[in-house]
Parts: sequence; C-alpha cells; structure tokens
Amino acid sequence: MEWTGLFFYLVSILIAGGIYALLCLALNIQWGMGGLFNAGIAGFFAIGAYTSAILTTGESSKHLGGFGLPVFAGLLGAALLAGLMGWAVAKICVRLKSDYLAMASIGIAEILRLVIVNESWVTNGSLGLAGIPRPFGEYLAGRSADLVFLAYVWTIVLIVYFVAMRLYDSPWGRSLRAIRDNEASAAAAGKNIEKFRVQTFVIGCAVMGVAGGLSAHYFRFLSPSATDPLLVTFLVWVMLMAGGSGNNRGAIVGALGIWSLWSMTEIFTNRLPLEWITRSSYIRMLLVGLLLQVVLQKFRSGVLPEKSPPLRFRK
Amino acid sequence: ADTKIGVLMDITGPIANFIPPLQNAANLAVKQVNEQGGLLDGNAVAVYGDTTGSSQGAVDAAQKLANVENVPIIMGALMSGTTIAAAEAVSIPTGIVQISPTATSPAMTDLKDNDLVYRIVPSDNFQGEVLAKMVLDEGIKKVAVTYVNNDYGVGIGQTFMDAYKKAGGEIVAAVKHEEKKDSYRSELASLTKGGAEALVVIAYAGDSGGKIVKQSIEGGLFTRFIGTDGLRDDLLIKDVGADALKTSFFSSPTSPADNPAQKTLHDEFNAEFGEGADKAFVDQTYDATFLAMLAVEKAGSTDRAKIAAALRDVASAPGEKVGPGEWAKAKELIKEGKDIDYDGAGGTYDFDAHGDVRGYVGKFVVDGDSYKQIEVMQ
Amino acid sequence: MSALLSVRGLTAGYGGPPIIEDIAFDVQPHEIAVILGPNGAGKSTVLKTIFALTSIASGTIDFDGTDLARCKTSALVTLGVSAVPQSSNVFPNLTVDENLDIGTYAAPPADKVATHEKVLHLFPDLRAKLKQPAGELSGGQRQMVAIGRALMCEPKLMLLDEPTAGLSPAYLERIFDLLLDIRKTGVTILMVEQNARQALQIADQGHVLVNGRNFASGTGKELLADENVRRSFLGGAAT
Amino acid sequence: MIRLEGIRVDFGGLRAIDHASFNVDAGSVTGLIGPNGAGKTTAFNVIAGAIRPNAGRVLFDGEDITGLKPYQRAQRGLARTFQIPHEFSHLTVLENLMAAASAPEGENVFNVIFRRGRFGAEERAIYDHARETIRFLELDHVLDEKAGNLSGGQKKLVELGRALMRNPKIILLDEIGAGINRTLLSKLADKIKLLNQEHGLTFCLIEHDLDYVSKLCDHVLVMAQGKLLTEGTVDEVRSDERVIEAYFGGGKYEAHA
Amino acid sequence: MIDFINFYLVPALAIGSVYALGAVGISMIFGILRFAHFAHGDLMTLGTYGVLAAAAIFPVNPLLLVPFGMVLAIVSALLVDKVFYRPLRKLPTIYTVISSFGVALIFRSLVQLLWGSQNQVFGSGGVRPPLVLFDTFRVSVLHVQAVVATSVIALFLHFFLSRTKTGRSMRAVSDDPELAQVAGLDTEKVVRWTWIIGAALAAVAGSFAAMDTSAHPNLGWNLLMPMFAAAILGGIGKPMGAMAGGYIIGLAEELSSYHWIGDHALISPSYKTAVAFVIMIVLLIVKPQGLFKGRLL
Ligand SMILES: Nc1ncnc2c1ncn2[C@@H]1O[C@H](COP(=O)(O)OP(=O)(O)OP(=O)(O)O)[C@@H](O)[C@H]1O
Ligand SMILES: Nc1ncnc2c1ncn2[C@@H]1O[C@H](COP(=O)(O)OP(=O)(O)OP(=O)(O)O)[C@@H](O)[C@H]1O
Ligand SMILES: [Mg+2]
Ligand SMILES: [Mg+2]
Repeated sequence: MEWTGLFFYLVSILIAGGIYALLCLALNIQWGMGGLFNAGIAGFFAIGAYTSAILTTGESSKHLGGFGLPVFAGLLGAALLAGLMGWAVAKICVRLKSDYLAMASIGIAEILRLVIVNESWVTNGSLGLAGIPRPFGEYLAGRSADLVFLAYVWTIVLIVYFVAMRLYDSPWGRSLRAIRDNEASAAAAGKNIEKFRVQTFVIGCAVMGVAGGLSAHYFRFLSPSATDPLLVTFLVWVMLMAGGSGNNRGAIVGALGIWSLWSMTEIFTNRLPLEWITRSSYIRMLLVGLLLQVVLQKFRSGVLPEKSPPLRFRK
Repeated sequence: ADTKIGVLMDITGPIANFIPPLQNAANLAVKQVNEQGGLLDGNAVAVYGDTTGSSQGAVDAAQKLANVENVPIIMGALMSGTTIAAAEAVSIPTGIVQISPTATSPAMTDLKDNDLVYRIVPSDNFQGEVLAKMVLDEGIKKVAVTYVNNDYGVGIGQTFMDAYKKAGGEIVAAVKHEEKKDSYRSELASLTKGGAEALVVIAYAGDSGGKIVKQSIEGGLFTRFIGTDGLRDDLLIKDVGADALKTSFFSSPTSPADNPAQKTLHDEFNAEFGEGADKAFVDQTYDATFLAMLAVEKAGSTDRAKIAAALRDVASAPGEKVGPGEWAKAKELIKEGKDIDYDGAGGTYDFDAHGDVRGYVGKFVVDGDSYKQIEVMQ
Repeated sequence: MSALLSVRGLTAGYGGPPIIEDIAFDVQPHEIAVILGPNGAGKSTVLKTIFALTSIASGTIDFDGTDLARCKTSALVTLGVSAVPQSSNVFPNLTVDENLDIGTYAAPPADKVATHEKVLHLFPDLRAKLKQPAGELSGGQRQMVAIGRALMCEPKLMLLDEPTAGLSPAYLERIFDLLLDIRKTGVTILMVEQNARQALQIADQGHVLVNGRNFASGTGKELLADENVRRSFLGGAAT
Repeated sequence: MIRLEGIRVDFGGLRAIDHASFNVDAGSVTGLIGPNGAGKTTAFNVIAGAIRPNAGRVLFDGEDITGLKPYQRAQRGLARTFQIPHEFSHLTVLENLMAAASAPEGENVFNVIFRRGRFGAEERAIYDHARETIRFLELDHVLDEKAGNLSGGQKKLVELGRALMRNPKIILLDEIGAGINRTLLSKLADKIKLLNQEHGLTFCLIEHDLDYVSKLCDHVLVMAQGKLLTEGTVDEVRSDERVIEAYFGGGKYEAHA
Repeated sequence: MIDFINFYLVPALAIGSVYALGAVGISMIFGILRFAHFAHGDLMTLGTYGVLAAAAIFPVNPLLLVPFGMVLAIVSALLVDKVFYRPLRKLPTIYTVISSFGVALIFRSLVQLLWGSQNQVFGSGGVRPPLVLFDTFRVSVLHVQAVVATSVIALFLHFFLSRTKTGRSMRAVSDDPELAQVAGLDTEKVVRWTWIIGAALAAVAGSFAAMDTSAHPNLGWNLLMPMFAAAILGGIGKPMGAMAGGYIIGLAEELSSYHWIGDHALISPSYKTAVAFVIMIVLLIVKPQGLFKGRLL
C-alpha cells in the first residue's frame, strides 16, 4: 500500500510535470529561441483551459455551450483559440522590446483574467465549470485513469518536443535566434522579423493553450483559481531558466525538476516538529524561495545550457 | 499506532489571512481527541496540505495527502475551486472521503463523487434566500447590494437578489467588486444612487467587506449594513466600532434555536488561543475536523472504503447526541456499538444524498464587541 | 629608471581558456607605448586586464607601486589611470556634457571648467552637441566624447583602445598630435592601434602581440623597420 | 544602381542630411567620404531602409524603394554592414554567416515541421558558402565561437562575412577598415576588386583611410554637413579646395573651430 | 461634483501616491540593475510590518514610526542584494528576475512566520472621522497626508538625483554599468543607494496602504502589478516618470467608474484594474519609451 501510494504520487508528479513541460517547451520556443518575453503565460493557458472545457462538457445553462465534443477536439480547439489570441497579441505587441513585451503580456493576461471572472455567461465566472471529462473517461475510473491520462499527456509532450526540436534544428530556428540577438542586422539580412515573431508567438501560445486544456481535463473542474499567475506564469519561467533556456531537453528537465522540488518540499515540512506544523506552509514557501536561489547560483546557465544545433553533414 | 487526518487548506495564496484561526480550530479538534482517549488505538495527527489557493496546488497537495501520507480522510479545502479540483482529481479516484467546511459552490452538489465528497455548509443558494427573507422581515424594501467577485460572493449575491426581487423588494443598485483593492469609494458612490435603506455587503470582513463598510461610514454614505457570515467577524467591530453597527445585522449558518454547542466551542477555543473563536468559518472547520475523526473511529480502521458510510452514520440522526469536545463520550458510545449523531457548533449536519447539508441560518446583531444571535431560520 | 607600469607574466582570460599568456612589458613614465597585432590577438584583452575587467590567472601589474591585479575597476581612476574602451565607450542616454562630467566624479581635476574648455578646444565639433545624448552621435563623434571623458580626470596613465578608429583624417592627425601634446604634460599612454604605421611613428615603443603572446618588441622606429613585422601586421611594404 | 533624390533627414532639430542627391553606378566601387558627422552613415541607413527620409526618394535599379522595409530591400539584393558591429551574439561565427543567407525553403515553418527533405540541398549550399567565406576572412579558428565573444576586429569581419553571404547586387560597407589589421585589410581590398570585376558586384564604401579608398574606388562622393560636397575620382577630389578644408582640416585645427 | 472630489478624485490621488512611491523603486531598480524586481511588493509588506511592530511597542501616531519600517526594508533589501542578486549580476538579467521572484516568496513567508498571516490594523483601527471642509468636502486625513508626503518626497528625490554626485552617477550606471566602472564610478555604491531609496519609499507606500485599510502578508504583492504599470507608463528608469505614472494609474482606476456619461459607471468597477492595463498597453504601443523621454530624471 505504501508503495502503490508512492507510485501514484509519482504518477501525479509526472502528469503535472508533463503539463508544465508543455508550458516550458512553449516558452522555450518563444523566449529561448525567439527572445519573446511572454510574461502572460497564464492568459493563454486560461484560454486553452476554458476553450477545451467548454467544448467538451455537456450542455449547461450556467455557461456558454457545453458542446460535448471529444477531448481531442477540445484540445485542438484550445490550441486554435489560444493561437488565435496569440496572433492578435503578437500583431499588436511583437514590435515591443523584450521588457516592454513582458509588461504588455502581463497586462493582457490580467485583462483576460478579469474577463474570465466577470463574463460569467461564458465561463460561469468564479463559480467555475464542472464535469469536464478526461480522455477515454467513459471506460475508466479510479486511480488507473491517472495512468491513462499520464500516457496521454506525455504523448502530447513528446509530439511537441519533436516539433520543437525540428523548429530548433532548422534554418527557421537559426534565423529566429538571429533575430533574437540583433534585429537590425537580421533585417539587413532580409529576414521579415515580424513574420518570424508572429509565427513563434502563435506556435508557443497554441502549445500553452493545449497545456491549459490538459490541466482542465486533469482537474475535471475549472475555475479562475486554476490560472493563478504564480503557478502558471512565474513557475514556468523558473523552470525554463533552471533547465536551460534555449534547450528543449532542458525545458523538460527543468519542468520536472522544479515541479518535483516544489511539490516534495511539503513532504519534508510536514515532518517538522509538532509546534511548527501550523507554520509548515510558510516554512515550505521559504524553503522553495531559498532552493530557487541555490538553483540559480549553482546552475548558472541552466542544467542543460543552450547549444547550437549540429549540422548533420558536418563531419 | 497514530492515525493521520488530512487537512487541506489554502494556507498561502489569496486567502492566507483567513487561515490562522481555522488552523487553530482544526488543531483544537485534534488536541481534544488526543486528550480524551485518542483516535483508534493511538493519537490523531493532523497532516496539513497547502493548496496555495490554486487548482494545481490543491491537486498536488491532495495527492501527497492521499498517496504519500496515506491519510484515510481529508478535511478541506476552503475555497470551492480548490476543493472541487482536489476532489475530482484525487479524492474521488483514490476513494478518500473529503469534507469541506466552507465550500459553498452549487457545483459541488452534482459531482459524480461515489458518495465521497461532503460539505457542512449549505450551498450558496440557501443563505441567499434566507437573507432575502430576513431583510424583508425587517421591513427594508429598498437595498443596494455589493458582492465580492468570487465563488462565495457571486453565489450568495445572485440568489439573494433573485429571491429579494421575487418577494417584492427593490434593488436600487448592485455592484460586483474585485477583492484586494484599497479603495471601494467609487463603487460606493454608484451604490448610493437610488436612495437605498441599507447596504447589503456579501464579502469578507478581512478583505473587501471590511473596507467597504469602513469607507462608507467614513464617507457618510450608508449607516445600515446587512452582511453574511463572511462579514460577521470581530475584526469588523474592531475596525469600525460597535456604535456604527447598531442598526446592522448579519446572517450566518448556524444550528437550530440557541445552540449551546457553539458556546462550548467558543469558550474552549478562546481559552486555548485567547481570541478568534468568532472568525468566519471557525465553527465549521472545527466541526468538519471533528466529524472526520468520528468517522474514522466509527469505521474502526483506516480502511477508506468503510469511512464514507461511517461518516453518514455519525453525522446524522438517529443516535445519541454528541457535541463539540465530547470525544470521550463519543468514543465510549462507538465502542459500545451505539449509534451517535454529532451536532456541531455550526449546525446539526444531516447529509442528504448529495453529501450536502440543509442548514439553519441565524440572524446576528452586534453586542458589545462580539455578535449575538437573535433569530434562527430554516 | 623605474617603469610607471610594469606587467609581468600576465595570463588572463574570460573564464574559459586563457586569451593572453605570459605577457610582459614595461611602460616608462612620459612614454607612448603601442600594442599591435592581428585581430583577435588579445590586444584589447591586455588593456581590459589592466583595468580589472577580465579574470587573471597569474602575473602582476605594477602601477606606480600598486598591484593593479588586486584593484577594483572603479578604484583605478582614483589612482590616476583612465581608459577608453574599444566599443561602447560612451553613455548613450547621457548628453555629451554629462558624459564629460562623469569623467570628473572619481578624480576631480584641479580646475574643472578649464579642463572642460580644453577638451572642447580639442574637439570643437562637440561644442554644438553638448546637450545631445551621446547615443545620437556619429561614430567619430562618439570617439571624441570617449577620449574627452578620459581626459577630464587628468590621468597619469591613459589606456586607449583604438582611439582613432572611425575618425576622419583631420581628427586622426589631431589625435596623434594630441597624444604627443599630453605626453608633454606628463601623461603616459598605452594604446592599441590598427593605424599602426602612424602610431609607431609617434610611439616610443611598440609591442606586437600574436595569439595572446608577446611576439616582438622594440622602439617605434625599430618595428617600422622590421620587414617581418611590416609584412605581417602593417599591410605590406612601406609606401 | 542606387539613386538618391533630394533626400532630407532630420533628427529633432538637427538636419543630418540636407537635400542630398547622388548615384552609385552599377558595377562600380564607389567611395563615400567626409568628415565625422557628415551624414554618411545616415545616408546608408536611408538606402538600406533603416531610416525613413523626411523628404526625397530612393531608387534601386530604377525602381522607387522609398516605402520598402529594410528586409524587403535586402531581399532585392541590397546588403550592408554596420559601422558599430551588429553581430548575432549568441550564434557561432558559422551560424552568423549561415543565418545571413537567404533560405526560402528552410525558413518556411511548414517545411521545417513536416517536409524536412525540402531544404537539405539548400542548406548544404549555404554551409559550403559560409565555410568558404570564413576561410577567406581568416576566421577558421573561431568558427564555433559565439560571435559575442569575438574581438572588435573579428566582429567587423563577421559583419562583412554576413554581407557576402547574401549574394547581393550591391554591398554597402560602413568603415569596414576601422579596427581591422592592415595586412588583412589589403587582402579584403583584393577580394572586393575580384568580386567587382568577376561578378559585377557593386560596392559603396565609407572609409576614412584615403590611401585605401584610392586603391579601391573608381569614383568618390564627398559629403559634408549633410550635403554632397563634390564627387569625382580620388585624385580630383583630393585636390579640391573645399574637400581639403572640410575633410583634412585645412590649416590644421582652425577650420573646425 | 462634490461627489466626484470626495469619492473619486481624492481617493484616487491617495492610491496614486501609494503606486507612485512603490513605482519609483521599481523604476530605479529597472534602470540601474536592469531587472524587473518582483519582490518589490513584498519588500513593501516587510517595511509595513516593521512599522506595525514598532507600533506595538510605542503608542504614538504610527506615521511617526514609519522610519522603523524604512530601516527594516532598507536592511533587508541590501542584504538580499548582497546574498542573492549580486552573484547573478554578470548573467542575463532574467536570472535576477527569477531570483527576485524567489525573494518575494522568502519575504512573504518570513512575514507570515514572524507576524502570522491575519489582517492587522494600525492603532485602534476604527473609523477615522474625515476632514470636513466647507460642509461639503469630506476627505480622509490620511489621504491628505499621503499626497503631501509624496509631493515632499518627490521634491527631495528630484534634488538628490539632479544635484548630488551619487544621483548623477546613477544615470551613468543605468546607461552602461561596465563603462561606469571604467570611468571610475563606484557602481556598488550606486546600487546601494538605489536599494536604499527604493526600499525606503516602498516602506512608506506600504504603510500608507496599510493604514488606510489593514496590513496583511499579501499587501504588497497585490499592489505589484499596478506599480509595474506605473513604472512602465512613466518610462522605465525614470523615477519622476514613475511618480506621474503612479498617479495616472490611480486616477485611471478610480475615475473610469465615474458616471461621466449618463447615470451609470462608465466602466464596470470590476474592470478597474483592466483600465490601468489597457492604458499601459496602448501607451506601450504608441509611445514605447514611456511618457517621459530620457533615462532617469
Ligand atoms: N539617431 C540620431 N538622433 C539624432 N542625431 C543623430 C542620430 N544619428 C545621427 N545623428 C547626427 O547626424 C549627423 C550625421 O551622423 P552620421 O552617423 O551619418 O555621420 P557619419 O558621416 O557617419 O560620421 P562618422 O564618420 O563619424 O561615422 C551627426 O551630427 C549625428 O550627431
Ligand atoms: N568576452 C569574451 N569572452 C570570451 N572570449 C573573448 C571575449 N572577448 C574576447 N574574447 C576572445 O579573446 C580573443 C582576443 O580578443 P581581443 O578583444 O583581446 O582581441 P584584439 O587583439 O583586441 O583584436 P581586435 O584588433 O580585433 O580588436 C579573441 O579571439 C576573442 O574571441
Ligand atoms: Mg580590440
Ligand atoms: Mg558613420
């Protein structure tokens, strides 16, 4: 029993870690490769989550639709809508320099959050959407459903990883990194900066949307508390930096590593002496904050630093 | 051996400021159990999980409680969002009973939960309706309403307004407001239009609710306030003074008639921690924790499968009444094989088929530096 | 006669493998010393190392009795060393006036107004641009601001990294004249130049650097006459 | 090949280019000289599209390109270098050059994800071209070094290398010589001549070293204070009174004061 | 009209003061250390609790105790800079951004550990009678104090930045830290001053916010986003701009729900925060360098 428990805890870490890995890969495409400082991850995540949830739940009077589509269609919709939103944001903001883009995207995410909380005819506001199905949910129940979901999540992670690798190891990726480093000279080399950036931003946002969708299906319930920037935006940045920005494998490693760190600290703080117990959560946050500093100082350029892709025909 | 009781709370994050008295409440329950014979054949140990106020954190914390700590039952969480996410993703699949002391979202009623998810506060719909009746009974025909934009405020606010209008009241202004702002004066300015007799505030005293009351008194905008359990907090009296609240009244879930159980609990709580018994949701948190332990005791083991049935058993009639702090008595009765029925500080808790309770709502007014219950409605 | 600046066995780099190895040379007071060499030889690195901007693996840098290898960058100006880096050598968002003013903060000159006037006399083009941010200047104008700033603190030793790069012939000449001039006032100069031919003409001594090592040293005249040096580094036969 | 007509550029109150008009002939190596702050770099920026002129037109091969963006001009065969190096600092030297090449197939996202076969040959050709250029620029030993870590002169060479990778019709060189070792510089001159004669590539270069200019250029444009002062062969220009005054500082310092 | 002043304008100015004081620090840190300081809000909280702790000992007007909070904030900021930020200074600034995010967690959990996470009110709390002028203007005394204090601070700050050597060095360091070192400026001293000013003002801002309502561990974190917006609005690295930005954000948030047209709030108060962000984004797009040109000052 102990062991099955630990096994399923591991499964849960891997599921959440997988969702974070998607976010990290998406951010890596945007920031690691494209130099686009997206600090509004939570916004695109939320769009994906709500889209997928609305598309897949059964008809309801409390919110828009409830279209009862299969999960896969929901995730596709999440990618499309988040991508579309990304496109609109990129069209307006992509010219901004990195710090400014960061602020603009934080602002947009915050506006989106307010829309989600206030426009309850679409989202049921703060009361949230219930009864969101899991993939193959009709055949499975109980803990084993988590295993199936784990496989589902990681299949998507692998697909996105391969796409990200292809993007990275290509003339497209190279030009993108060139644009990141120096716009003026990229333009002088005939690169249509705006086009590259919009493409990057849209691809990244679409993946963030998928991650959002998956989280909605994982929790089976979606309310604004699922799109908290602390856990969605900032933590993802931490993961990417710790894993090594510019490196897709680093993104995945960072996501798993930091999420494990984040999650497991509680197991230790729960074992503090009794008189500390009520404060254990504060101690945990303190610990997380300190561990973060250690990670930053010890793994300067991330666990796996950025490398230029190899050229296959070079000896 | 000791038995772990999972306590899931939103300790850090957006509602951090509500938590300390609630942790005290849970700890008090555990302490009393251990002083009066312990749980099963050992002591009870509360294991906390922190949801950080987000779904991700809630699921993660619940996973740890369920799988690493291996708890037989979970008390919590407090916000509806974190409660339902933890229930859907963890408690239901792992077959753990979860009792929330405070989650009021109507969505909880319809969860496909294999009879595992309970709560001991009535769904929002209930308090809203009763409040409407209470206000009309006072002879107030025109009110302005403001409610906080979260699951708590929206739930009660909407049902209140619907019920109030249906029963003939007039709502002259209604404003939904965001939490955590510093000034609500512009919201208040629009609420004053229309000449309402009183302002209905559905928000927490520790956050927007307290600020709204204070700022309307300072601005001379309203003198009469009607609040819900979130506002009915000693902090409010401390903040604006009893004088300013003379004509105001508050609703809060309670137990039928005048409830000695509540007084017992409050006395013990204040004896232990000095203050805070009157904070929002202290009663419910204590009761939920106590109930959780009763259910484990009743089940006779930490076998998760047996606990759900046991919980219904100990919470509802028939059976010998047990109240807050009466663990020794309860343990004795269970050992004798007798049926018990826990009636807590916050209500009698008879679960319906959905794991919800029908509640009683009390009407409170300010009395000195705390509140006095003057009427109970069902 | 004791050297003002004496570099011994200097090995330094940027954290990776060393860029310069076992460099040694002396600069006597009131001298103009020039460092030459192909691109990437490590010339700038030598100057940066003296200015404590790289990490030193071994060696000493003795300036007037102080070991600069143990100094903080910002302390050097107070000791009387000022520098003009090769690139990003002005504060782009500060006006020209402010750029010059910054030069006086660490080591105020005896007479600030007079020094200011002297610099403007040297670079009259700047007079019209005093209130303009330095980032909006042309390449040559920036160079003037950078040198001007380094002069504002009345240094004992100036480190110049390619001061004439990007300057028009008129200014090129003027800079070289200036160097001779300020040498007369007692300032010692260590500079890196690619305009090697002219530089060697005014230099008291030159050091050729190749691949991070001392390759050849001598007086300006000697190096100019050296066929090997000329062919490899000065762009072929003398015209 | 390039024609500026009545170009005017104002920076706030400052008129950096004041109704200048001139031509850069196809197949020529044209020098652009003038004192510091004359507006030479600004003129390049106008031609390359980095700055919109306040008035006037830019023609390229007879076509008005005033409204085009820098990248569009680059795609039409216009390449430039920057006076202050603008390297891709986190890319290696090799990647710097390869990234500068145009790769229509390889820069198509759809191809990149789904049809990787489409750009193999193109990529190979770019690679070979880049290696060749690097060899010529004597940058072999720093092939895999991040460009941000290069020395000042090496960055200039990378700057030139990127322009060469474009296979352009015309290259604008902004003080490529400043900071480059003289021996290498004369080799660059040979290369420029070669490209000009054998491939008919047009060059326009800003340079302060007149000896160097005279070695390379058939035609010289002289700018001063935002205007075209004069033009002609190097020798003609050298003996022009106005040029001597404005450029060589006439009677030493007074001319500027 | 009276309503407008009493319920919209004056409170907006008071909130604007809080944003302004907080944004100055963010803006200066952004200008000089080049990173978005996510722990600034929590630094504010820490300072506020410093005042609160002092208020528990000395029974005087809490405004007089603000220096205690300033000292606490300054010491913490300097310590954190030395231990956490400085080792990362040579790396891309994103590392420091992430680090500051961790520091925010550390600050917040320390406040929670030391003082608990319940709301705490200054002094006896209670309703403070407003200042009534001409029988019609009713404004809170604290609001007036906040606005006046902010103006005085703005004057001092302007003087410091434009007249003192340290102040002027700040601009150089913000432009090019390495060159500043080469030019002999003590960059570490400049950095120290940046923290001192930023932290001190943060403590003042936090105290005003807490005295107006109550103190709790999320106090500063909740204010962080509008403060960032204010810093951006004023043009990053420009303290005076940030001040103006703070007031603009404060005014925009409060005045957007005034019934400018007809009888209804122009924009639902639920969207207050959004208004601030929309203004920020629009400004970023049309005038990316912020409202005020030039770095610092
Ligand atoms: N962005 C700008 N804002 C304001 N003024 C500018 C800007 N760029 C250039 N200038 C001014 O325009 C004039 C021409 O500058 P430009 O860079 O074209 O000169 P240049 O001929 O290239 O000189 P150099 O040989 O020194 O590089 C100079 O006086 C310069 O100060
Ligand atoms: N920041 C750095 N990090 C790593 N390597 C560097 C760095 N700066 C320079 N280098 C390397 O050190 C070597 C010497 O550089 P340095 O700048 O000293 O050359 P230089 O002699 O001044 O050349 P130039 O005449 O081109 O300016 C170069 O090969 C360069 O790649
Ligand atoms: Mg150099
Ligand atoms: Mg130029």
